[in-house]
This record gives sequence, structure tokens and C-alpha cells, in this order.
Amino acid sequence: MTPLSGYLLVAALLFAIGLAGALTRRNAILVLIGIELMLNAANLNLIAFWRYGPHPEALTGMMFAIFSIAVAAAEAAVGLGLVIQIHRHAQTTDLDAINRMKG
Amino acid sequence: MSFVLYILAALTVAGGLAAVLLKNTVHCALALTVAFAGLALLFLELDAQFAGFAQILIYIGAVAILVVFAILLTRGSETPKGSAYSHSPLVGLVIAACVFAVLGWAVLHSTAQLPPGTTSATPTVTVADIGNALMTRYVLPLEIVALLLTAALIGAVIVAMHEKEGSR
Amino acid sequence: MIEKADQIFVLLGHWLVSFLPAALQKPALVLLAVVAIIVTFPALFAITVLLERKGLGRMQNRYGPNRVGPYGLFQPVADGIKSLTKEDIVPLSADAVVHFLAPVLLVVVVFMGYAVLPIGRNMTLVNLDAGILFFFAIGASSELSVFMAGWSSRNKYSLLGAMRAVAQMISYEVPLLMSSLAVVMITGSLNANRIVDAQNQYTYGLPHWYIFTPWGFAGFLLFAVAATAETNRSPFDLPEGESELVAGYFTEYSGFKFALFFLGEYVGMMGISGLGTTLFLGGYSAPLQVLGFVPSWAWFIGKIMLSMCVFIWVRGTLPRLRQDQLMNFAWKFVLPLSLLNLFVAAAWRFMGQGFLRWVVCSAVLLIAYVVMARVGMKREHFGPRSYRYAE
Amino acid sequence: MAGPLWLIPTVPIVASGVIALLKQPRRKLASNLAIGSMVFSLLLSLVAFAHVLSGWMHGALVRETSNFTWIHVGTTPLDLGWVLDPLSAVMLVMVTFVGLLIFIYSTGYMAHDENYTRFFCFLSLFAGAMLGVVIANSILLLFMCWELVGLTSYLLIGFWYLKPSAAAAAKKAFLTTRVGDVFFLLGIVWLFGQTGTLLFYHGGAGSMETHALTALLLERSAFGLSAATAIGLLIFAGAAGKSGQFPLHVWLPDAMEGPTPVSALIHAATMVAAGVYLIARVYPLMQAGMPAGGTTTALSVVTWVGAFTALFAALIAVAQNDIKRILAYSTVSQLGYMMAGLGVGGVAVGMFHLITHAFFKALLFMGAGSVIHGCHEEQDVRRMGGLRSRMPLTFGTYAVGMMALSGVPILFSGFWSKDGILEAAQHFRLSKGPFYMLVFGALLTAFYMTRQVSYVFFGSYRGHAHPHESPKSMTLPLAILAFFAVALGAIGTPAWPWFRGFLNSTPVAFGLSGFDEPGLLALMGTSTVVVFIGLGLGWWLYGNKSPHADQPDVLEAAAPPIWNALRDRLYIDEFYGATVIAFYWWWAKVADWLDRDIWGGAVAGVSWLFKLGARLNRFLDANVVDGTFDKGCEEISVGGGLLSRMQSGRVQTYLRLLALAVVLLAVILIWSSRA
Repeated sequence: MTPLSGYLLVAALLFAIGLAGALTRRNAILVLIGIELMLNAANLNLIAFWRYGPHPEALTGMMFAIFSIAVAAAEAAVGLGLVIQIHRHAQTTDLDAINRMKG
Repeated sequence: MSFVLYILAALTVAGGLAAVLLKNTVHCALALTVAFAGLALLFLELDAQFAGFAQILIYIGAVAILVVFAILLTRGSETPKGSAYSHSPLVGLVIAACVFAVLGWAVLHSTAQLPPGTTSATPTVTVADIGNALMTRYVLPLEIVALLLTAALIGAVIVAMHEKEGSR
Repeated sequence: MIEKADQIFVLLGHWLVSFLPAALQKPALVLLAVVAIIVTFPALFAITVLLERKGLGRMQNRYGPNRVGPYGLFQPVADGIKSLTKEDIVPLSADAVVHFLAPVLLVVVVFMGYAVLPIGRNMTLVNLDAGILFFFAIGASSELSVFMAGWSSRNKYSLLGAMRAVAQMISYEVPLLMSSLAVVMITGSLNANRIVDAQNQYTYGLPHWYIFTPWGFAGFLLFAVAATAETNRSPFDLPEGESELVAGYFTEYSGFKFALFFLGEYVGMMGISGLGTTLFLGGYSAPLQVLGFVPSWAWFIGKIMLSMCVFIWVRGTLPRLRQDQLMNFAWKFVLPLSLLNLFVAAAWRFMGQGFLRWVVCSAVLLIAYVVMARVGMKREHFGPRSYRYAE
Repeated sequence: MAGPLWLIPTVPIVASGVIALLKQPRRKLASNLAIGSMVFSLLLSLVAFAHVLSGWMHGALVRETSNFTWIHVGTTPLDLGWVLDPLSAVMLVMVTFVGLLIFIYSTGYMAHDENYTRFFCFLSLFAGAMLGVVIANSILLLFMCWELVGLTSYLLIGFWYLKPSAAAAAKKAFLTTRVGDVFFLLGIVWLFGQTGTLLFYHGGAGSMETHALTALLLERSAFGLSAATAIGLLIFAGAAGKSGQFPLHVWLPDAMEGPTPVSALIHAATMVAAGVYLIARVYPLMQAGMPAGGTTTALSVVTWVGAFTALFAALIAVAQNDIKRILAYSTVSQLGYMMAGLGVGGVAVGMFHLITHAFFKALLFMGAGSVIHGCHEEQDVRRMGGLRSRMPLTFGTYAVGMMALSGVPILFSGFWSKDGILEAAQHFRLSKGPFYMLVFGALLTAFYMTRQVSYVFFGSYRGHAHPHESPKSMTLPLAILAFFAVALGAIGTPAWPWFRGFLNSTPVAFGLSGFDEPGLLALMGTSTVVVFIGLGLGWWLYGNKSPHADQPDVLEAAAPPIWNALRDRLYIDEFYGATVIAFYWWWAKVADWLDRDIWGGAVAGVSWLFKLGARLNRFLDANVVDGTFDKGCEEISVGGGLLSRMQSGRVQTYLRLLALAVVLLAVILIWSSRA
């Protein structure tokens, strides 16, 4: 088993953990945490591919990782802002309680 | 397939699991930072110095703090009374498991077919190279990201802004 | 001979490890260096504490500590022993694990910062390509320990103190970075050694320190302000404002953990002044060419201690800000100026040699400073509360 | 030189635009902008004037035009352009100069008004429009600016729009002038139709030039009038509307509701003079085909109307008690003089009176403003008195203006200009009527001015306020104007008829030979005597005694009915009320009735039918359709319920479905790729 696949497996595991968190946790913030984990797993993938790819000097994977880190920061800021706003409106961050869109 | 990788992977995964499983929200956040740190170290292990430090700076220095702030602002710091999990968590778990299964299978299956020659050759990438790349080939994405960040900043401020009395 | 004096520690280290088998030499050398750092700076910390207590005493018309030993010189030792032997109290409702981890993390992080600082010629622990970035990354994670301390204590003073501290650190981290970026930009490298080398040259016996350029000077001032806030020193020491929150985020700490916080704080101060020295004050380089015979590490230490004295002096002089003033100052004054400084540095870079760039750059910065100060004062940006905690 | 002429009106207009954007508190800036623009225009005007002057010195008739095509309507081009000739040059200088003084004056007068900036915005807009009227070489451009002037006048009369009287006055002014403008527009269209050009002077092709005029003369129209005459009359109707000639004078006295500087600038010096100027501008048309020494129909109409207005307004002015109304009516009558002067004596005579009048009437109005300001917005002359000592500067200047207006001999400009008109009227062929009217008017003028002055400045103070002298910014313009009210006479004496020479661009030389004309000296004697009779009468009746505010006027005591008739402005407004407005009222009623009963009834019937249909429809709906329809709805809603079960509104449900879908997709992908 090559080191690349090792990293990829770690990333996949992390992604799955994040997904599980996002899918099962009650608290909106924890869902966000899960999403962050997934993003990071993706970053790990990018870096790993960059490192073991045929053209590391092209920096493509690295750049993608850096950009995605930057974007993730923005995503976190906006997401948490939304959570705070939701908390102001609904006085809770329990996602099961917030089902006003119920059909 | 070094020994360090195992340790770091264990650290990261442990952090991630803790972040997802712990009951107390703040503990989750702290565990998340552990996961982040592990990832940063993994990046370093992958000779991606810049990315690693950026990871620390942004995720531990900013995102984690943001999360913590959000937790305190939403009074989430005290452990919830009832179950920490939403309705029927098993379904979620199963789905996550499926995803992992698919991904893992894909990884193993595809890397098995990879020609084994292309693994070594540590790339020598200095920060200067990254800077040049950012300023030449990736300048447009850079600008766009800058724009995005500005927009996100303003947006976040406006979204989280405290309405004055009587505006609602 | 001078060369020997300069490289004494390096040579010493090599000599010491030379007894070991070749395989272990390299890690041993690193270990040695780490130990050296971990020994040196707490010693400096002790001296600083004494200096501070005596100096503040003088400034406030009283004797400082003068009982233990001649002129109270052994006061720090006594303090150390005391805090070691004191009972370590952990509040019942506190989150024990986090409560314990917080000071440890702080100290670890703070010491890690020294890894990239060139303490002397060839005396950088790890000569990282992205050293400065590393320093900032590590510094950023010290906020986390502060938060952990405050939150885990289950004490509203601690929590408020921690939130204040974290907010303040985040706010001032941005100008800190920005003002350092100017240097990085000019040098074209994030490597601390390169930055020092760029400054370590002389014309007419005068050094090329960045502080001796308009943008460098402005940058240094901004950096100093941001650093003071970053390390929660007065006048930015709200998180520990005794009058409001008993002792801020380490209210609930006692004994050795408290000592660790204390240590961490001062070592952090030294670290950040070391960074400032590296960035603006020419690192370990001598202020005059003729003084080149003095060993480089001496210069570095000297500069750090000097800036510590400045810290103490400021603490003895300035009153404490209000929270909203603090925030407004960061976002509406320091940050814009540091951004402008970045542009000015760029202009400096491209205006070639000659006299003109001096005039232009200084003029721009000066005018901007005056105008913004005026506007800020008139608009009363230091006015009503603008910052909120959890509602 | 005609090229940059357009700058003169443009600059104030731009200034007004800028001021319009200013916020309320930027008062200083606003007034400075307006004044600055005026100064600029004044300088340019002076340059232009000097240019014309030098040309005249070299014995050449300066008439430079610069024309361009504005737009093509279909194939016919609409031309605009501006002209620089003695007429416009003189007018330019007058307007800009008086305007500037009044602007300065306003900074003092309006100092406490919260709509300061708005005021100056309107004021400089007006100035620009007026200057546009002056330099216009295209009757279309002239009409545009004409209307713009009307608009600003409306805005400024109604400046204090919170006062209902002001609002009403503004509306009245607007509508009344509209009446004239309709005729004016007709005239323009006709002229354009006949001559095919809008330009006055266009190198021989203009409508005011011989080629076109002869054509117009030959063209016959209704009542056997030549097209020239008919058009002239139509245009004169417009002029009469603006210049408040009988019977369209009613708006002008009411216009005094506006701020006093406005009255001074618009309703004394410039805008009302625009009518006169218009006649002067189209004078070639008016006098087209004039037999030697004779006159034309158009001109005689102008003369009669003017003379009648002069007398009639003077009569009314005698019995007014509002300081500004008196001046307003005197303005009307003076405008009558100008018209008559144009009618009998040609451009120079009328224009000369226009210029002198502009100065001393502006002076009088601003003096009145100063008085009102000093007496704290008191306008009733009976509640003033004895201000001589209290506001000496105002008194001095006002006295000068009053004497100029009443035409005190030799010293004052009014004398010379009025004298010119009288002399011309004396030689009027058709009848001596106008002459006698004007002479009597002169007497009345002297009389009512004396009455007013003695009411306001002599005797003892009868008001309740504490009068005080006005600020520098108000008295300084007064002084300057007073100087000109005296000095301007010098350029129009028979001895040295510079003005006439300048306008007709004929050389003039100084020489007392000018007085040798038969009957001139006699005439001057007569007018002198008349004036002094007026003054004496006034002083005898009102001088220095201070009747109590409520006790009846001397004349009122003597002859109540006449007095009341005069005081009520000879019932002209009432007459209009009883005829025109009543007619409209009645017509509106009729229309209303038609609408309400005939059409309304029809509509109601139709709608009733529809309602019937609708009722039927509803009945069907309720009992036939709904039954089945509701069933269907229930079915659907039941089915929908099943579907909507999935729409749990829980984010995580959606997330899960998403993830599941991803998994399925991946599986399918892999499977397909393997196969």
C-alpha cells in the first residue's frame, strides 16, 4: 500500500467522520464543525495528490489547498454568523427544533 | 509508508472523532483544533510547509476561535440536557459509513493501479515559488478569493449584526 | 578571537555533541539548543520580573522588593519557590482537564515561537523557509490556551477576561501581521535569517535597519502597539483589569499553573520583542559597524531586554483603555494605517534610490497619521460601546 | 464675440444646478456660488458691451450672431442661436448688474430664512433664463427662456408657499401670463410658418430682416391685416402678459407676495421688462411697412394699450396702502410708459426708460424691502411713518428713487427718459390722447410717490415694532443704485442723446442744439410743472402730518366712492371673477353633470347587467362546479400529504438524502465504468 493511498484513506476516514457528525449532531454549530472536517479532508487529499502527483513543481494541488483554506475561512465566518442569527430568531440551535420549513 | 504518518493519522482521526462524539460543545471545538493541528502536521509531513502553517494560522488561529465564539454567543457551552444527537442518528451513521466504504474502495482500487514509480522525489518548493505562482499563474483566482473574502466578511458582519430595537 | 566569542555557543554545542556517535549528533545538537532556550529565557524572565517590580516601584515613588538578598536581587528565586510550593487549587466545577491543559499549552506554544528566531549568527534552531509565518501561526494558537483557561475555570470573571483577551488578540493580530508584511515584502522572504542579513550591512558605518526607513519606522510603531495589545500588556491589559475582572482569565489559577501563565506571558513578550527586533531592529546585528566586535547574541539579548524595559516603562506610564476604545483603535486606526504602510513600502520599493522617496513616503505616512487621528478624535470613534459579548 | 456669448446665461444656470444639490446648512456656499456666477456673467457682459461700443465708435452697426441647428423635426431644422447687438448688450449689462446688486441685497434680506439655498437656486436660475431671453437670436430659444423665466417667477412668488395668499398669487401669475403666452406661441408658429426660419437675424434670411418682412407684409390675413401686423399683435399679447399691460396686469400686484428682492429683480427690473424687450426685439416686425412719419396698426395698438395702462395703474396706485402694492402699480404704469414709448418713439425711447426704470424701481423696491425689514415685516404704510430719522440711509436712497420715478427735472434720470416718451407721444400722429394720458399719469406718479414717502418717512411712527437701519449688505446696493438712478440721466439728454445714438448706431455729438427742437423746451416745462404740481399736491395732503393708522385717508374722506373704487383696483379682479372664472365654473359644472348623470348612468346600467351575470355565475359555481372540484382537491391534498411528509423541514434529512444520492451516484459510476 503506497503512502498516497495511506493519506487518501485518512482523508476518506476524516471525511466520513465529518459527514457523520454533520448528519447526526443536534447542534447547528457541531454540524458546521463536521463540515469543516470534511473540508479539511478534501484539503488533505489535494495536498497528498500534489505531493505524489507527477508534477509537484506545478503547485496545482497546493494552490487548490491554499485557496480552499481561504474559502473555508469565509465559509466558517458566514456559517457561524447565520447560526448566531438563527439563535436570535429561534432562541435555539437545535436543528430538530428548527423545522419551520416543514411542508 | 512512514511511522510518523501512523501517529499523525491516529492523532487527526482521534481529534475528528472526539469533535464529533463529545457531548460538551466546547470540548468538541477543542477536539476540532486537535484535528486541525494533526492535519497541519500531516501537511508538513507532506513537505507542504506553507500550507501547513497556513492551516495552523487560519484554522486554529481563526476558525476554531470563531467556533468557540459562536458557541458562547449561542449559549451552547453548557452540555445539552437531552440527547446530543438528532432524530434517528443511526441512519446518518449508516449513510456516512456507506460514503466511507465507497471512498475507501475507490482509493484502494485506484491506487492499486497506480504505477509505483512516482512516489519519491521530494519536491523543493520554497515560499518564493508559491508567491510567484500566486502572482503569475494563479493571480486571477487570488483576486477572486480576495473579493470573496471581502464579501464574506461584510456578509458575516451584516448577518450577525445586532438589530437595533424596533427594527423588527 | 572575536569570531570565537561570537560563535562560542555554536562551538560549544558542537564540542559537546562530538562525544556522541555520529548518528545521534544531529538530534542531540537540536536537543541541546532547545534546552539552552528553555534555560536562558526563563532566566531572563526572572531578571525582567525583578526589573519590572523595581522599576515600577521607582516610577511610583516606592522601593521595589528589597528584602531578599542584596537589593532584593533574589526576589525572583523566592517567588519561584513560593509558587512551586503553593497549593494548586482547582475549582470544583471547573473542567479539570482543560483547566490543566491551558497553561501547559500556552508555555509550549510560546517556547515554540523561539524556534525560528535568529538569536545570534548561526544560532537559529530551525532555519525555516517560512519562519515568520510559523511564528505567527504559533502565536495565533496561544489565543486558544487563553480561551481554555477562561472557559474551564467556570468563573464569569475568567470567562469575560478570556473573551476580552481573545477578541483583543484576534483584532490586533491583523495589524501585527500587516505591519510585518511590509518587511517581508521588502526583503522578499519569510525567512528570519534572510531578513536579518538584509539589514545586517552598513553604509558609512551606519546599519540598514528597517526602522531607519519611513515605512519601517511607522511599521515598527504599529508593530509595537499591536504587540503590546497581543501580549495583553498595559495599556491594553483589560483582560487582566483588576478593577473589573479580578485577574482576568487566570483568576482561578494558583500555584505552579499560575506561575506557568506568568512565565508564558513574559516569555511571550520576549518572543514577540525578539520578532520585532528581527524584523525592524536588525536582529543580532550591531547598531554601528565599529561595535561589530561585540558578539551577535549579546546584541539580540540586549535589544530584547531593552524592549522589555520599554514595556515596563509604558506600563508605568499609560492608563488603561476602555474595551470599545480598544476595538475601535484596532479596527479604525491601527489596521488602516498598517495597510497604508504596506502600500507605502511598495512605493518605496519602486521609487528607486535617491532622496525623493524619503520625502514622499514620510509625507504620506505623516499626513495619513495626522488626518486619521484628527478624524478619529472628532468622530469620537472612542465613543459609545461598539462591542458585545453573549447577549 | 457672439460665440462665447452663451456662457453668460449658462453660468448662472449651472450655478443654480449646483446649488440645488447643496444641503440646507451650506448657506454661505450657496449665496457665494450664485453671486460668483453673477459676477462672472457681469464681467462677460461688460466685455461684450465694450466690444459693441468699440464697434459703434468706429461707426459700424454691430450685430453678430452665432446660430446652429438644434434638431430636425422631420426635415425642417429648428435653429437656435444668439445675437450680440446694442440692444442685447445694453440689456445684458443692466440685467447682470442689477441682478448682482439684488443678489447681494438678498444675502442680507433672506439671512434668516431657512430656505436660503433654495432661494438662491431659483434666483440664479431666473438670472440665467432672463439672460437667455436677452441674448436669444432664435424666437424659439427666446420662448423657451421666456417660459423658464415664467416658471422661476412662479416659483419665487410662491417661495413662501405655506402662505395661502402666496400660493394663490403664484398660480394667478402663472395662469395670467399663460394667457398671453398662448397668443405669443401662436404668433411664433405663424411667424415660423410664414418665414420658415426661427432666427431673427441670419445674414438676410432672418425673420427680422427685410426679405422676410416684405413677404410678411404682402401676406394678407383676417380683417385685412397684413400677416406682419397680425403676428406683431399676437406677440404683443405675449409681451402684455409678461409686462402686465392692461388687461393682463392683474397678476403683477399680487406677485408682491414674493420676497422683496424677488419683487425688485423680477417684477420691477428685469422680467416684466422682458415684454418690452421682446417688442423692442421684434420692432422691425412691428414697424414693418411704416409710412414715413406715420405709424402702423401694431404700433398704435401698443401705444394705446401702453398709455391706458400707464394712466389706469397710476390711478389705482394712488389708493393703495401696501407699500409694495403701490410700487407694483407704479411699475405697471411705468411699463405702460415704456410700451407707449416704444409705440410712439421707437426702440431707443422705450428702452431708455426701461433701463432707467430698472435702476430706480429696483432701488425703490429694495428700499421698501429695507423698510419692511426694519419694521419687522410691516407692509402697511399707515403703520409706518417717521422713519426718516430711524433709517437715514434708506430714506436718502429712497428719496432719490422716488424723485427719479416722479421725474424731478434735470438731476434725475427718470425725468429724461419720461421726457423722451412724452416728447415722442406729442408727435404721435393719430391722436393726442396718449400724450394727455401720459402727462396725467406723470402727475399722478409724482402724487402717489409723495403720498407714500410722506406716509412712510415723515410724521411720527405709528407702528408697534422698533424700526432699525438694515445691514450693510442691504444698504450698499441701495447706495449704488441711487447713484445710477441719478447718473443714468446723463446719457439720454437731448443735449447728448448717447443712448439713442448707441441703439440706433448713429453717431452722436454733444451740443445744446438738441434743445432747439420745436416744442421741446415747452414740453419740458410742462412736465416739470406737472411733476411739481403732483409733488405739491401730495405734500399738501399728506406731508408731515401723521393720520392715525385707522382714520380714513384724506381723499377717502373727500370722495369715498371713487376712493373705494380705486382701492379695490377698479374691480378688475372681480370683473374677471364674474366673467371668465364664472364661465369656467359653469362649464365645469356642466361637464360634471354630463359625467355624473349621462355617462355615469350608462356605465351604471352596464355594470348592473354584468353584476346580474356574475350572480348567476356564482350560483352555478357554488352548487354545481364546487361539489366536484372540492372532491378533487381533497384527493390531491391527500396525495400531497404523502409527498410533503418528506419535506420534514429538517436540514439533516436533506443532508442525508444528499449524501445518499452521492453514494448511489458513485456506485453507479463505478459499476458502469467497470462494465
